[in-house]
Amino acid sequence: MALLEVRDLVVRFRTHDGTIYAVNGITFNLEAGETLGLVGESGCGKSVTNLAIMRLLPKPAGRIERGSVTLDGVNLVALPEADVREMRGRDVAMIFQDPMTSLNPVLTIEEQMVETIVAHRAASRAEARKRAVELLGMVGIPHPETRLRSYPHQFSGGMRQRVMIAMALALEPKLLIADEPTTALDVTIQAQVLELLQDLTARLGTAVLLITHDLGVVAGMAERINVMYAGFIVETAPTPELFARPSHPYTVGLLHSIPRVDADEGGELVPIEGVPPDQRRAPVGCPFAPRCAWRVEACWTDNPPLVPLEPVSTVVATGPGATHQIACHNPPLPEEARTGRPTRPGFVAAPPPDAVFDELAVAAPDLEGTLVEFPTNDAREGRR
Amino acid sequence: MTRTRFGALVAATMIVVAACGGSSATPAPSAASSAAPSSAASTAASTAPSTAPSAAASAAASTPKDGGTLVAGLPGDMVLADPSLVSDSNSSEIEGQVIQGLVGLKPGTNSELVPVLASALPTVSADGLTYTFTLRQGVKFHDGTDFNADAVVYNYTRQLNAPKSLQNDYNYYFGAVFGFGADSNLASVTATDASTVVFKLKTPQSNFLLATTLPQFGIQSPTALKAGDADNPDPSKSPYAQGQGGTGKSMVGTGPFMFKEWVPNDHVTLVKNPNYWDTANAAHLDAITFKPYADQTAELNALQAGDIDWAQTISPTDVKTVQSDSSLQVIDRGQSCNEFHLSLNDADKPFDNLQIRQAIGYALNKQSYIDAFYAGMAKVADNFMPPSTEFYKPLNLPTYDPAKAKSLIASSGVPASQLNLTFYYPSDVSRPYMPDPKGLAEAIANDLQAVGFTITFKTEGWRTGYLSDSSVGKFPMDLLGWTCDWAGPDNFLVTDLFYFNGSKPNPQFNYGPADLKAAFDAGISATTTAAAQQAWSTAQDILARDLPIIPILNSTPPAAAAAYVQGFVGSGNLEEQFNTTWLNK
Amino acid sequence: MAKYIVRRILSAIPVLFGLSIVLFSFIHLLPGDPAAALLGQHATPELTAKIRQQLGLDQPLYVQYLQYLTQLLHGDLGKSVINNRPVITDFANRFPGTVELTLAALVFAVGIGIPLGRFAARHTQGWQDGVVTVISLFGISIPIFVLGLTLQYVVSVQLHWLPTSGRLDPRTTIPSVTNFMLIDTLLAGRPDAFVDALRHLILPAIALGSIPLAIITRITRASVLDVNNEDYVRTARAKGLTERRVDDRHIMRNAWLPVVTVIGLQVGGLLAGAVITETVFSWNGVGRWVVEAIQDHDYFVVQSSILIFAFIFLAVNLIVDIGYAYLNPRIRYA
Amino acid sequence: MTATATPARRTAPARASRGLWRDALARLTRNGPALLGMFFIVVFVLAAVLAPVISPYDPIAGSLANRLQAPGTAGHVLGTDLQGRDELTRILYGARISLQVGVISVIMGLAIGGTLGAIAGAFGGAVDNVLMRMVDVLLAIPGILLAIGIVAWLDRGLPQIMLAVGMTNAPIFARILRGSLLALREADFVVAARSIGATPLRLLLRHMLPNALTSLIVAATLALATAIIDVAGLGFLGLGPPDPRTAEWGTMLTDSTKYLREAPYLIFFPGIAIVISAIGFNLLGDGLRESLDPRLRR
Repeated sequence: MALLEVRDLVVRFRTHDGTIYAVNGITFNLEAGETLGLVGESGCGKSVTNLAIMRLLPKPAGRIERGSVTLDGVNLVALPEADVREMRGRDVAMIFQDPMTSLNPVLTIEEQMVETIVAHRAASRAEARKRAVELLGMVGIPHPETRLRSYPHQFSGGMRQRVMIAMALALEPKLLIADEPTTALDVTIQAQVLELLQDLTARLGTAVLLITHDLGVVAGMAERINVMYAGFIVETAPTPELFARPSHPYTVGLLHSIPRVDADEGGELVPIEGVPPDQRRAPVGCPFAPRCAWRVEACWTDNPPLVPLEPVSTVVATGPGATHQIACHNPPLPEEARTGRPTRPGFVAAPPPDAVFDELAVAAPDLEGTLVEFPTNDAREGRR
Repeated sequence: MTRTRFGALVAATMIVVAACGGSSATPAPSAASSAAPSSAASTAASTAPSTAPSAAASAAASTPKDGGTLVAGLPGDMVLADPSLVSDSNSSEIEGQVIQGLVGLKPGTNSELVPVLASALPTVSADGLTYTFTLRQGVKFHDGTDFNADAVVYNYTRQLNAPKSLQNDYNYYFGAVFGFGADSNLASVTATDASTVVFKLKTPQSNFLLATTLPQFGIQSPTALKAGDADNPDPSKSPYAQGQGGTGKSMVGTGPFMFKEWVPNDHVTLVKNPNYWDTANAAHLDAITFKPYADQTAELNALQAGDIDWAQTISPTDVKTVQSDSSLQVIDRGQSCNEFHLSLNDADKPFDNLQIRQAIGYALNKQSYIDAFYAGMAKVADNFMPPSTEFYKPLNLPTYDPAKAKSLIASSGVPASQLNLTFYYPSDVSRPYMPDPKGLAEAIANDLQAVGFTITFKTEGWRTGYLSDSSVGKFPMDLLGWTCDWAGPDNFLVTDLFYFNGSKPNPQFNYGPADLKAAFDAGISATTTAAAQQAWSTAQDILARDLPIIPILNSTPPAAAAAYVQGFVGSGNLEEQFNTTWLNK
Repeated sequence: MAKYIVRRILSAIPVLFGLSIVLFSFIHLLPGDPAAALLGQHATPELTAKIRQQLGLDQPLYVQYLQYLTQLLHGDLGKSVINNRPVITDFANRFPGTVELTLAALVFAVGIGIPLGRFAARHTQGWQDGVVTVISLFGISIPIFVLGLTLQYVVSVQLHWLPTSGRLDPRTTIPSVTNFMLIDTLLAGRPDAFVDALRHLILPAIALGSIPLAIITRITRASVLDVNNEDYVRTARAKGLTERRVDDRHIMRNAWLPVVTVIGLQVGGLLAGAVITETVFSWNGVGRWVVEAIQDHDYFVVQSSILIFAFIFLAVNLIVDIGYAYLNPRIRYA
Repeated sequence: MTATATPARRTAPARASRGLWRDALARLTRNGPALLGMFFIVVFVLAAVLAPVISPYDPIAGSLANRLQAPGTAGHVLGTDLQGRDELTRILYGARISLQVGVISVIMGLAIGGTLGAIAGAFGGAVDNVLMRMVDVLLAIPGILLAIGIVAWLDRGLPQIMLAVGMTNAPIFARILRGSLLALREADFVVAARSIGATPLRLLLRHMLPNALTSLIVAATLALATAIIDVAGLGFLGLGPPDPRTAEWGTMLTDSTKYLREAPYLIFFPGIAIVISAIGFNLLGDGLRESLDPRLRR
């Protein structure tokens, strides 16, 4: 039994603007000690997946509509709130994208670390404090004794992420969810933090769910990668396999949209045209179809399931030998994957059926004027 | 007593001038036929007088109980704790409980003289220039010092020689009645022995006795006055005038109540004088607290809620409310001692035209104002003074007749451009004779517009601009009235309205024909009632002939009190004593 | 922190300085003879002379201003033209009344506004939020005098539950020590009078506190919702803290900050509102006095009291800013 | 690849033409409270504009014989007032005064505060510093006190009241406009315009002001509510229009407090009128803010 089993997870948000189809039935497993990358563009549902696992979806809009999340054999979806709270921090910990905003600005590092420890262990404050000092030292913060009394704004971004890591690992959780842990950091710091993360989780045997839009980050860290698009997992494979044989047009697109130092002749930059689908509409067909160069007729109407790339007798869900699976009606050929374009002679992407056409209009908010300072609730302030 | 110092300032000079014009040898108090000097040593307020209309008459039915505190609502706060320095009705009302004069008015009346600190009304010399008072003996001030002739002399001399900085702004009434220093009509005040005081006048002055009934001429403890630096040229620096130190330190008189404390803008507390000289008329109440209420609605609210026990004036339109509340009572003051008029400046166009003035007289539906704003507690005026005034007679002034008003305007020949009238009303006040100036102004304007005038409204604050500007004739047309100091024709026709400064008429109206001045002089110096009657009758006829201003009505402002307030005796001049009041609870 | 406080105090000085110039100009730069212009139609020779002398009008303008400033710095605020008393004396007598009323209104507004705002934020989707929104909407839209007169008529006159006006039953006499009725009654050892003073305070405090109550409720609600969306709150929840602890420690500690600022700004509104409230409830305080002074054209009282009001407003905001800095380590340790 | 992008491209122009204002309007029309507010305001404005058409009565002249007719009396839905005038007519004409005073005072405030704020925000630096200290001075004086002072100083009258209420709002407008402009100075599209050589004036008028306008519109709407309340407050303190016949709600209410017991409806109706119109502008102001501010999406 895997440490984390996500089965057919469906998450939707009900808002004034209608229902948002955030996660549309994803399934994956994570073994103890394993590091799994969850990769996709922003808005693809990877962070929602993470919040769903933690049962931290914004209430009351966000709801798990279907599926299960099983941690160590316990279905978290059905768990009472109090038990979920016990689980958080102790069994599953999280690191968020922006260390600048993820620490409470008005509380000292000490208060924030100690409260985590005290919340789950019958430890005295002094013991908790000792542990906090130890942890800060562990993540490489100099003078942990004195720094403990500092406030978050007195740390640099990289240091804050170290603090976050220390806090997350305080209770030696079985699973660490790292949601874009380095996105907000300078490139030079990114590597240090990733290294630290890798080092510590390996030492503690913590499984890691690494959520990122950056293939470069997962490449060095994750043993296995799930590529997500519009609330679906479109490709999953062990890291070397994925990089060697990207097989979903979206994965291909992702790989071609980042500059690579080791670019060979076919590795020129090819942007993915268009924008992700409006998730306020229930998905019809393959969600990537409008942007896909390889699409065929069926892509418009029929959403392909996640299936092994090559026929196998047993699908291996986890580990370095996990089965390479994709969800695609017309996967790019290896040669096409290298160049980033369909090269089959005479192939033309199937035009959309008329009915679907209009639904593609996406209203992006016009952000002009965003900077204007609006009067507060009460422009009248102290008058009168 | 109703006007504050600004308005009254100008009137001051007049009285003296008018008095100086008198030539008769034995002046009689013009307004008080019943007040002939008498040796009968009657005490003030011995019984509730039969002439006093009293809603609290049930008091007589049961025996008064002693004790309790009465909380009384007044329209405003006390100004200074020394009556000689104030001219407003609120200070006078409060200080009148504490400080007594040589003579006073019989409770419930407006002009009946009774001796108070004098053991009898004074003897007057044949030439009307020397008044000799015999004083009561054994009376003590609230600070324990003796009341005697020296104290009387001290008090009068103090005001006679008031510092220059106080003369006009502060010692108004003394200036108005006598004048200051060498210019004063009061030649001397001397003590011939411990209980005899002799006043010598330069010329006869018929209003001498009635005027000295005012609290401004009350006798205060010389010891306390001196100790409290009461004669400081700047009253803000005088602890006495500022009411500091409590009983025996400030406002120290001989009355049934003693001063206790003054929290400016909040309250003045008086307590019972346990050693009052007139034991038969000692106070029943342990204490009275006076609270200022600028707004009559707020005052009635407080009365209904039980915050106060007695309200000096309520809006007549609230009489029904009070009557329907069994825990409250309305106190009807009976006779009116006021008048309310539409002032016209006869020097301004078109008011220089008699037909226009008459047209205005015919245009006003006065009874409708009484019905709307006075709940009927007023009478349409047919004179420039109320009917209870001595020598009053009906004058057959114009009554409501819009058609006649229109034809008078037409025949006046006044061009239409002059029919636009600028009309002033006071914005922030209600007076006993005009409970709702703004509403009255609107109603009057409505009537004037109906006969062809057009109205432009202007307004001023009562205390600051209105009275002073009106009194110097800056307003072409405005609303004003008068509550009597005493009920004599001189107090209304002369002091209030048409006094002369030398030969110049009151600038407020710029009206004063020579025959009117002659009539006034004759009235003030009349030696016999018949002569006075004759002179004042002539004066009234002249006024009726010229209709210089438009009299509107005479009201009887109602007081209200909790039902348990008993024994209170009201009077038309609103200056009532609380020693007879008791609480039936 | 000390540096911050000093900087804040220094920044208030130009404002006070500017205000003194404005108020000085108010009287001295009137066209023509300021004394006559001051008095308008009400000029009498005596009053004009009195004012000319008080103003030192024969001096050059800058000398006049320097004189005015020197007097101010010596605490001399001039004298009332009407009753001749030094402005500072009357102000000192009445000020405690206004402070007592303002504080009571603030306690009412904060004591109810913050829980109400939190309550609404917790039930954004429910009817509860709607009810709170309507309450605060009315709070902002009802003029103080309408609310005051209504409360007075219904609660006091009709129901006899509370007194209509004033600060203490006039039948009770309490020695004036601090002029704070709640304190003086206790000093006098009169718990009954203390209760009476409290009863007098209730309606004016509600009338005056209604607008700040509405504003504080709205700000608290918005602030709690804002903070609720912050990453660190998610962090706190992800750490497995109890909802109560997340609420008290992580949300409220941060949500307080904008609320504190708004409370500071409300003081200006409360002082202004006191002007009307004191008039409605015959409350013996500075507000009523200033209105009377303005109507009486008692310009020295007006000039000085506006200066004092502004000074208080600035001082309170200074205190609030310091409090804000104390609550917010980003400023405290900047 | 170009072919695949076509659908998105084809819809793009339509999207761009909608713009901020149409988006805002669309959001506003979905905002229930704001619509209710607009309804109140429409009623209020119609009352003001159509008062002479709706009512057959004279708002100024009355007849004492007709006074204090209870509401519901034939011909007088809301009864008659102390002078015998139709109360409904007075309320309708009162809307006229309130609208007039409110709008003009807000325009005055915008003119004064807007100019100060625009100059401060456009220039920044020392100019900003000096102007904002001036604004601080005005802000330090409690609003109604400033208004009372101005009316007492300049004498009573509707123009003075408008100026007084306008002055209390001016510093608020100045601050808001300045804040917006300062933020906009650093905004990318302004920096971009500057970098291609737009003149400062063009920058201010073409790029910055239109964007800063949204917040000012919100503030002005809320200020209309405050203005109506403040004008009534001045009326309560006896500083209303000098002509007592003027149908100004605050003065109508205050004058009637003397007759509270006889005719409570004379207090009730103007009170309701004040509160409802203030609620209208408050609701609309809140709604506008929510629709004009794209960040506020709760």
